[in-house]
Amino acid sequence: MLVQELPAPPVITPDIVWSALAPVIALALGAILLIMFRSVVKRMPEEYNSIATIAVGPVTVLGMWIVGGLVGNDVPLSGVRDDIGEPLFYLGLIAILFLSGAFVRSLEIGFDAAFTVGVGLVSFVSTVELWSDSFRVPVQTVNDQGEVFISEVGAPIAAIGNQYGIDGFSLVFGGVIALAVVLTALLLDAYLRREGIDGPEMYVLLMLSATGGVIMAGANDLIVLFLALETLSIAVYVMAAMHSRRAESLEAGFKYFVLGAFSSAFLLYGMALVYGATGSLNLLEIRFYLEQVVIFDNAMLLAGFAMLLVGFGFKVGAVPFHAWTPDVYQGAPTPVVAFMASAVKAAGFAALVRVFYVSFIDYAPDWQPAVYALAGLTLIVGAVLAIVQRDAKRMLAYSSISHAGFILVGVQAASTRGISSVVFYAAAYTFMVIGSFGVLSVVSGKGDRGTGLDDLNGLGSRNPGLAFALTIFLLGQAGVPLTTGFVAKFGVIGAAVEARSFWLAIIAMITAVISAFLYLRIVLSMYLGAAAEDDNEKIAVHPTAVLAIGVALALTIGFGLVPGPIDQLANDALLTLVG
Amino acid sequence: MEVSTDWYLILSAVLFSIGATGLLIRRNPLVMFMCVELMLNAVNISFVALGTELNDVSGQIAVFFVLVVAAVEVVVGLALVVAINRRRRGATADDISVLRG
Amino acid sequence: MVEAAWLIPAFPLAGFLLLLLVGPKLGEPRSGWIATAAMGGSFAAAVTTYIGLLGLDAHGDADNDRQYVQTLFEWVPAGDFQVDIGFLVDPLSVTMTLFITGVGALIHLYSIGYMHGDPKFSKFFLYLNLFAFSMLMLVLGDNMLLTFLGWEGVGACSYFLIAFWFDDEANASAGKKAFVTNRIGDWGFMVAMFLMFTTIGSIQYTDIFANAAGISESTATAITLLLLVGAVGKSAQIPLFVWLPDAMAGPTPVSALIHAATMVTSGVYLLTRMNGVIDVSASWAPTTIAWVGAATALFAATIAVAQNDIKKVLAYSTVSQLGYMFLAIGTGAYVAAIFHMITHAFFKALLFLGSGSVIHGMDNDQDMRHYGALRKLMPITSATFIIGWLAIAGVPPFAGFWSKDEILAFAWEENKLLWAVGFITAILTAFYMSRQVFMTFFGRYRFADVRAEELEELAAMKVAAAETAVTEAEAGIGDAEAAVAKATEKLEKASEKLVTREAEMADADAADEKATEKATKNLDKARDGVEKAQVAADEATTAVEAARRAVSAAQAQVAHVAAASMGSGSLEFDLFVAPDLGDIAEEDLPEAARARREYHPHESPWTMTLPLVILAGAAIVAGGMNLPFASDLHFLDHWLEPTLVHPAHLTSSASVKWILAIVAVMGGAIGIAAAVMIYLKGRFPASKVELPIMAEGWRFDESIANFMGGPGRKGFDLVAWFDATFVDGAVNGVGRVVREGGGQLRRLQSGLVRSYAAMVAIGAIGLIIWFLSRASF
Amino acid sequence: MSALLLATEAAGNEAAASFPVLSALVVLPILGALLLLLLPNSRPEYFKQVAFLVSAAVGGMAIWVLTDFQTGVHAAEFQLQNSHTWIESMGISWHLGIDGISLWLVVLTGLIFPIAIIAIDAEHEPKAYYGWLLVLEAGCMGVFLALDLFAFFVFFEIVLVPMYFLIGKWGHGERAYAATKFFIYTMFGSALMLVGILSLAFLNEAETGILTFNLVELAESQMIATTTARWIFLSFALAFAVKVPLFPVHTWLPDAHTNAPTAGSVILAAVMLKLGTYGFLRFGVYLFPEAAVFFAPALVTLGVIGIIYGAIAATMQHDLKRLVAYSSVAHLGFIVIGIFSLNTEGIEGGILQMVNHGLSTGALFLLVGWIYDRLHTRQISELGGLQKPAPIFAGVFMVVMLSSIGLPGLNGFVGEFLILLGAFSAHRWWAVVAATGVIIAALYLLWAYQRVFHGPAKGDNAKMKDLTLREGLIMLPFLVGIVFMGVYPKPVIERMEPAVDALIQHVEDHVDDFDEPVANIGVVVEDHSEDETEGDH
Repeated sequence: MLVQELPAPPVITPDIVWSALAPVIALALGAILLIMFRSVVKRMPEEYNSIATIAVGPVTVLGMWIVGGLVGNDVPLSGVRDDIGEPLFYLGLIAILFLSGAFVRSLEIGFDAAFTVGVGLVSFVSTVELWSDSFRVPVQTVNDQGEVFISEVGAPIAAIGNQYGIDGFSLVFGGVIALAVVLTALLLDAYLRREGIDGPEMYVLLMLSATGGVIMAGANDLIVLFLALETLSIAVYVMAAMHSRRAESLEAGFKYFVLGAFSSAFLLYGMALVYGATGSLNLLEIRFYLEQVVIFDNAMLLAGFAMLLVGFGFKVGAVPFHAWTPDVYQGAPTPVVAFMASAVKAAGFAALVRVFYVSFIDYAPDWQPAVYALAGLTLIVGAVLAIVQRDAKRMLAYSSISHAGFILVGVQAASTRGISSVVFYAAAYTFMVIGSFGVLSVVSGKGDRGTGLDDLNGLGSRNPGLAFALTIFLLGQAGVPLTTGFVAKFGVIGAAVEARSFWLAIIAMITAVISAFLYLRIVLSMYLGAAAEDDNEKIAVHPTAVLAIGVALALTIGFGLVPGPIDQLANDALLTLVG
Repeated sequence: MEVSTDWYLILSAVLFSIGATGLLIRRNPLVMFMCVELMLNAVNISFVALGTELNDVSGQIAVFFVLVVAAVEVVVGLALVVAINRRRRGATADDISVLRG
Repeated sequence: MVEAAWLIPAFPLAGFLLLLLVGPKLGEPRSGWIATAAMGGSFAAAVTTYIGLLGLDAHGDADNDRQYVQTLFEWVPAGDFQVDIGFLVDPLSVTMTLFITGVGALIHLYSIGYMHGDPKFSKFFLYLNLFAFSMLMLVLGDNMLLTFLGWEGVGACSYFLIAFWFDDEANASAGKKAFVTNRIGDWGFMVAMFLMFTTIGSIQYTDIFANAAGISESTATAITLLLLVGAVGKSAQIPLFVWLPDAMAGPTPVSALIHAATMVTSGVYLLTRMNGVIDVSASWAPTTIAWVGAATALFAATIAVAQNDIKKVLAYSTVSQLGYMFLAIGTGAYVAAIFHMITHAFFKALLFLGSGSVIHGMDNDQDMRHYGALRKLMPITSATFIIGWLAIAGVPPFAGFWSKDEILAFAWEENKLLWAVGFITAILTAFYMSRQVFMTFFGRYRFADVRAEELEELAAMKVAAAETAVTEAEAGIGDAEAAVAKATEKLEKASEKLVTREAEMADADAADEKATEKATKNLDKARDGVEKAQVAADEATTAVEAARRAVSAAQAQVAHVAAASMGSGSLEFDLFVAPDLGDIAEEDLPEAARARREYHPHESPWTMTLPLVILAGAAIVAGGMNLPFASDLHFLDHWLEPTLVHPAHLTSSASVKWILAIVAVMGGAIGIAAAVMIYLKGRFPASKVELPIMAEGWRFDESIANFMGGPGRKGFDLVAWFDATFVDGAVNGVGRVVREGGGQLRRLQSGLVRSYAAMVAIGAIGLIIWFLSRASF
Repeated sequence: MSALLLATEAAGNEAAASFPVLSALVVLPILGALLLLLLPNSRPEYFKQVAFLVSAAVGGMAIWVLTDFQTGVHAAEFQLQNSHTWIESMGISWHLGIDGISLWLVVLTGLIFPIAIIAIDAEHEPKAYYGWLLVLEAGCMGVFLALDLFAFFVFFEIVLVPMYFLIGKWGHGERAYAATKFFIYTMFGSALMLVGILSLAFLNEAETGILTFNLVELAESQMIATTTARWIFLSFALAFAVKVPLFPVHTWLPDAHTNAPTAGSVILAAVMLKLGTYGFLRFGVYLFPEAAVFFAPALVTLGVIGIIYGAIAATMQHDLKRLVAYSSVAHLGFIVIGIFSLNTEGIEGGILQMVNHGLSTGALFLLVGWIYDRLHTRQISELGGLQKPAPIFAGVFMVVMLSSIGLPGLNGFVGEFLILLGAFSAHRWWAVVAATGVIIAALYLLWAYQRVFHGPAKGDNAKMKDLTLREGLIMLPFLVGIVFMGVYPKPVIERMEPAVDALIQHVEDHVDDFDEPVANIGVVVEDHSEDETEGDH
């Protein structure tokens, strides 16, 4: 029929909950502000620069406070509202501001980095506030004995109509990505200084891609998802190629870009097909449609699944869409790699899980085996290829492939436990991998030359602290208990077993053993390998890097010992139908 | 004869495949980018066709976004090509293979 | 009174602990006296217990007459398996304790003298006490496990004591061999215990006595055979006897105590203890025991005949006598076995101690060929030794006669063939023991003889000298012949000159007389030259002949010396004629030989001789324990009766018994007579009877050793190799395979972006195919 | 059998009030390690003292637990429990408890560690060395005390790390190879156990609706289908078999032992190998009675092979440490057959033997280590005649060796005998074969002793230093234990017996056609089962 005959559909302007957008806005706004400011002020005089840098500290604190307050309950200064006006409170406030400034100063951090860290923190805090004050609402339940229980449940918020929403899942991923931004920024500062790359672009791109990531986690519409994903990816393409004096960096960027664009075309095609099959691009509408309607001719839909899987599979680096990973990870600047391996991967999984769990859950029997196969392949190829590498960065690249395999094991479970295990794994892996690449970026020296295994020789004596940290991160990735890595593996294997995918679980554990061998190789070279004469000198570590690695270490061990809280978080981080 | 939606879909599929094949067989980075563009626009055809059949506007809307994204990608891609060419004249995609194994 | 039982092992244990703590400080001889005192106390306790046991009612119900169980504490209470540290006091165990402690005490006393001056004096007594303790636990234990504790304990102690002088690898190996061989037997004992427990649910002797009758025949047979394995190990029967001869490496008191009197008899004790089980076993089981015993007895006796080491003879004799005891058990004559065990304990201990005394007196020389005529030099030793000899040779009225006679009687009733074997063994026993006595105490005093090996080295020296003479002479020949050659050459030249001169002479006749004179002169000169050359030639030839003579003379000398040394080699076996030193001068004898001529064999100190005397006394009268004449003279029979299920009694008529006894005596006489003929009178050469194959123990031990060292060791090596190559190789192999796989997969990662894209495309196609395969069209 | 469950709860409640001594056993070493981390590098001599004091304190607490332990009927229950939620959503809790089975292993661990620490000084980097040792102690304690499968697995895995570093950093020879092999091999074993644990928990949840990793609850519910349970048991068995180590997955042990530092070998032999056998008993048999009964013959067979094979391999070794390592393979084989005889004698013998092996082999490794310190070689061929210069050393070695050979009156015998007795009731012919292992044991140990201590002393061996007073004092506890447990094992046995009986009762309750294979007591009948014992009529 002809379009003209149709009644013009009414234009619906979505109602927007600004507070729910705070994390996104913070990142995006931060990026824009930074680029505008730095394009106006090319370079500040030294003293102003340092003052501005120090100022970032207090400003961040205030920002966190105000934004957090706004988000939490539409009143600034949440939590301490009653105390306002009391002198003691102001004294405390001043003290905090002063201390934050002093802290920033002690970090010897550059302005751009400090700014980015601040933005990341604000985004993170607002996420936390969203979680605790808006998303989690107390409900009263009365059991048959008549006892009254107050328990909290997640109340999803439709941020922009039914296009973008907030639920536990997106919040946790948002928080993780925000933290990843913070840590990456800290690493970048030391790195760029060493490599003599100045200019804010790296940070701007960092924040932009993070924005994309956060939106991906909460996108409720395939097109929104696509846009977010492209925002994320394109920014990262550029970041990978940023170290333009290094041919490897350019190559990495090029490869990543070509293949990325290629795969996103598949993704888009998949979206188109799904759209064609279900008549909607909105995840919820798709779900309802699939729930209510039995499609007799579902070839188009299933083909769409396939294409979508290709796209997401590429983002998370699943075999056979993984080929870019080692090359890009090896070539790109190490802190950027840290970001890719953590935030980008996490966002990818967030999107994958959201799409397949929210919309296509009724077709689980169809896509589960495919994911099963992908997971198996990914695990094996990642582990087996990792142990034959000579370059630590490349090794970790392959190991990150096999970790993607582990997360896929959780995904294929197609159960709530699957979701929470994926959340936990993604979060845990984020910090372990940032930590490992952080250490690498410190020890690899100028131009990332020293990333070979032999360059790590004698690290144990050259810098015990770094060696210890890297050891913990590696053991964590190997799944040794009392680290988050173990609990994460425990979770995904549990999900797989619960879904009766015993063989996949067994494959996963065996590959875990294989890759343990590679982590041990790195540890061995650190402690047993004799250091070459020339590089016997102690390695000086920039405070920012120390901070980043320290935080990652603390999180890895801390939540390894007491996984309860994060596990609880992961269990509350369920996908809920928004809007 | 009456051209049904399927024709459009088939056309888009064909274009998409052509684009993909092109990216696989051509060495010149620029041509490869064009192939990606071709693929994206092939998808656009599907969107439009499907939107029309479903009598749903979001299909057409999607196309706009896709075009934007495509444009952005080209920008980044060209920048990369330029940077690479600055280091090495007339480098083909296959020359860029230092990282391997 | 019987409550004193726990004191019996307590004393030696206390002695052991005391020596363990302060032994080295006490040093010699105090630690020796302490150990001896401990044994004395133990003996006293044993006697007390004995008296107490006599006090117990001998005619109560079958279970508990003359039986007292003293439980100290629970040892291993695990589930149904309950075992105590407790003592079973009954006639059998008390009999054992009595002679163990008695003989033990004497040997302790003896050792004080024997071990005099040894750096590890106190350690020796430490071990002895520990041994005594273990042995007493063995016999007193009220359950198989405790017996087993003693069983392995004595094994360990014998290991310590055999390897006491461990500097010599041979001693160390001997100790190890003893322990390991015993372990083989212990295996049988252990399995027997398991079977016993799983069958009647207990290994308490009292329970076993009570329930033995109910054990099924097959089980009983199995237990019997397993116990036999154990006994065979401990009591050195075929095929596990190989360790006992080697065990002689230990100090002689050890050989006397452990390897003659006590430990080696524990196999006999065990089988007697278990007579109830043997009783219900299949009839062929005891027969097996009997034949093992008989075979061992004969086999060992033949070997003993050809031994030259005084202790080796006794060792094989012990094996042989133990064979008798097994024979007795096999024929159901438990009392006879115990009887012979006791008498044997006395006279064999006596013999060993005597030999020890001899060795001690003979400067630690153990080769009987170097003895002879010692009875004057060591009167007490020889007197006592001879008593022991008569006892073992079965000469009435000495102890050995009675016990052996009884065994033979039982054998006769069981199976004539068994009796025959026993009888032949008896003859051999008498023979080799007489041989030992004669070689040691009678005949010619050979200690001072120059030994064959010494003569040989002397001869060797001479031969060497002569041969050098030969070579020199031959050199002379060479010179002389050279001289001859020169001389003949000169002669020819001269004669040529003569010819020319004569020619000149002829020409000159035609010339004037002046020329003639000149020619004549020349001619004369030439003639003189010829004569001189002639003389020189003759001298040279004579010189050559002289040299030739010298050579032949020297060679004759060599031959002579060689012949002489040959002769001295054969001297070795000649007990009667001192070696002919020929033209060997006194002073060029080797140092050792001359030292021996100075050496004077001496009698041992009283600490050593006193035990000899006491034991000799026992060896004479011990037969009185069980006299065959009248049933009320069967003291031992009556005494041991309560511990036996079916006490065996001889059924043959008195006349048969008398005949058997007489025949036995005749046998002994034959053996002795033969020995007299060969070793005292020298009518036949000893080499006729002492076959080398016998001397090598029928190569039994040797072949076992060869097997162990050859195929056995190879097998073990094979296992080790298998472990390293396959079991471990598999592990490393897996690793290698994984790496290889990685290396192959790596090729895919070509670095070409288009190939990556191709992978993506392929993956996409794969997924699409999968999904479409599930699609419905 | 839910009586046990109730009892445990009761015990748990009453214990909850008092001081959580079991948690302290695990946590204190960790705190000690952290303390070491904080100590200044300027005063290295402190490290050893601190480490020793901490481990000694742990040992003291272990003794306290021993005295606190209620004998009699209560010994069957898990005592002194304390339990805190760990991961709520998965029903995982930090749940520790002790019973007659774990009691002695805890005591052993508590005593071995201080000795291992005081006996040998770190060759270098003392801080890290002692720190790792303490972490190792915490891990071992945790395994023996854990009553929650998650906690158990955590400890079971975590012990790999310190041992890996001890071998890798302070070892000799092929240490890198040995350490990696040790880590990978044992991790491979436990990898599948993780799948097993999770399967067990979730399948149980599917049946009961409760997701729990509580050992007792899982063991009591027994909801899982037979075949599934067998598969899961296999996954556990593999992990334990590697740890034990059972033939044919034993080859990591010789390498690890040979290259480990002395303290490492001591602990590896004395404590860590027991993790496997203990696991078999506590988790294999208790959780999967049916599967345990089903696979018992197979495992017993492997055990028997291990006994003979290990002994033979030991005979042929040239390195003293390697020899002792292979002897461990044989001894552990005994323990396994004891456990899978599934009767009181066998299991009690097995537990006893765990302790005995800890004492004797631990002491052996210590002595070998001291020989190495003195003469800098472990090659048997290069040693010899040491008894002359060092008689006391030789004497101590002899006693320890005899206990390892299983001489009655010393501890080794009681265990071995009970094991073989139990095995004989259950699997007659295997026991008969296994008993021959005793012979070979005597062969290789005495041979080694002869080659090392007897004969004339070569070269510097003649000047070897005898046992010092300090070393003597270190050896004393071993010797006392060896003699005491040989002469009067009753107190040890009676404390474990109720728990063992309860376990066997548990098996009998949950396996239909299974009764404890025992001797027929007292009344004797003409049993024809004997008829095949002698096939000759």
